[in-house]
Amino acid sequence: MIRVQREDFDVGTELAKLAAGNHQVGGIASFVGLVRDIAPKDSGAESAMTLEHYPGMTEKRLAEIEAEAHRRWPLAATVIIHRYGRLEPGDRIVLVGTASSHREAALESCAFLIDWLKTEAPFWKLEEGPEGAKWVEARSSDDARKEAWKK
Amino acid sequence: MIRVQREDFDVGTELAKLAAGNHQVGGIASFVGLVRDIAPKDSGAESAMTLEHYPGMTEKRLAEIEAEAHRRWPLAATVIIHRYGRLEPGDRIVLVGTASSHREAALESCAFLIDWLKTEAPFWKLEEGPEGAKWVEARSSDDARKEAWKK
Amino acid sequence: MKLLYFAWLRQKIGKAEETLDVPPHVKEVGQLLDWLESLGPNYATALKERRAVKVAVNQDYVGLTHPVKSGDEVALFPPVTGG
Amino acid sequence: MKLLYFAWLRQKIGKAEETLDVPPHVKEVGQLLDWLESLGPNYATALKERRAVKVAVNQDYVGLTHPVKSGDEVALFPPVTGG
Repeated sequence: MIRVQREDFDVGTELAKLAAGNHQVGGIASFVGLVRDIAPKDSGAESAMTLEHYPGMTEKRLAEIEAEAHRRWPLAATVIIHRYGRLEPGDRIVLVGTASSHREAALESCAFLIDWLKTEAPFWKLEEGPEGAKWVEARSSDDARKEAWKK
Repeated sequence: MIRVQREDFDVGTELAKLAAGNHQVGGIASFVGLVRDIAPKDSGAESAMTLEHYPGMTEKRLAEIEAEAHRRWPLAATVIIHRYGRLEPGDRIVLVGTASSHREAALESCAFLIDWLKTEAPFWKLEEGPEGAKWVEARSSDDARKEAWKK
Repeated sequence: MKLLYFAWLRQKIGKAEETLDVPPHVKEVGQLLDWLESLGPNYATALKERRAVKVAVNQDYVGLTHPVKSGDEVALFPPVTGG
Repeated sequence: MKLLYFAWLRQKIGKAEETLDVPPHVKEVGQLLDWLESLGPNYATALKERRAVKVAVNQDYVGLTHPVKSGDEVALFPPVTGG
């Protein structure tokens, strides 16, 4: 299940849905991404950010990434929720949840989904730092983590 | 944080605590283990289980495993909750949650904790199957997953 | 052809989207980028660092030799930073 | 010495715990298991498959050559299956 939305989400509720009515699920793995405060500690300020995305393509890419996880692992259910708009430190950005009979499948596919999403889903972060707004640069370590899943 | 208890727990609440008041946390990984129904589909029955544990040693081992995770990864906070007593299919058994500035650290330490807990924490499952109660046998694949973390 | 710009490409070009009549010699993504650069200094500045420009045609990631044609939705944006 | 039994070891021996005066020649875990086997058929049956018996002394996992002494808490149980 894919959702792209401005609103916050409830982690417990979303994860519970993954096993609702399915008693073959033995494990649910999840990852929640939060906005980190990048302002210097002594600045007294907190650094918000704005997430821009490409409506339409975002949903399409996320659905493809989710389908790829289901091809690779025996998954009972998955959820990807990604927010956009203005977010403050501590706010939830993204939830990835995977449910399977086997904990290995749940854990590995959860890591796979967040790694792929980071390099595939068309989102861009504009951080409000102490010296003004700045677009976050992509990290080569994220590309490396994605590439590792191709092996 | 370690808890060994009969009562259920609220996943959303427990995970939110890991980042409460700490805006350096960028990611929270978690694993929830659930009771699977092992009764044959056409039996019409559901298979409950009873978890026995070794009070005192359980808490001690879990605290040691948690400390080992903090030694290996830069973690802001961790939680391990494990239930005991009688549980029915779909019931939550265990929660492992890890919070870090870095998603790699959160994801890897979460997998580490559940893998180690499976082979180290003194719990034993008695399954009520269609042919009576039966102690679950340890899986060699669990030992193998634990050994892999020693490399 | 519908053009979409995101993040700092949107800011540098100065608009989020536009519909353009592309000349007939523009048949591939690389040719489209070259032609866009010729439209003005805002485009030239935005597209200068070509390595940092990712392209999607009809919402799929594509390379510089991918064909483009009238009616396509072509998006230009920097490497993604979600999650 | 305080002995604790868990899971099927508890069921086969027929009790969850007991306090025993262990003879002086019992100085290691392996010797303790041998001596326990001699206490009756329930112990002998429970401890027969020695590979399946894990031992903790004072709540730490130990091997067969680990020392035991009066006052120790010694637990016998099968491989764990939690999580």
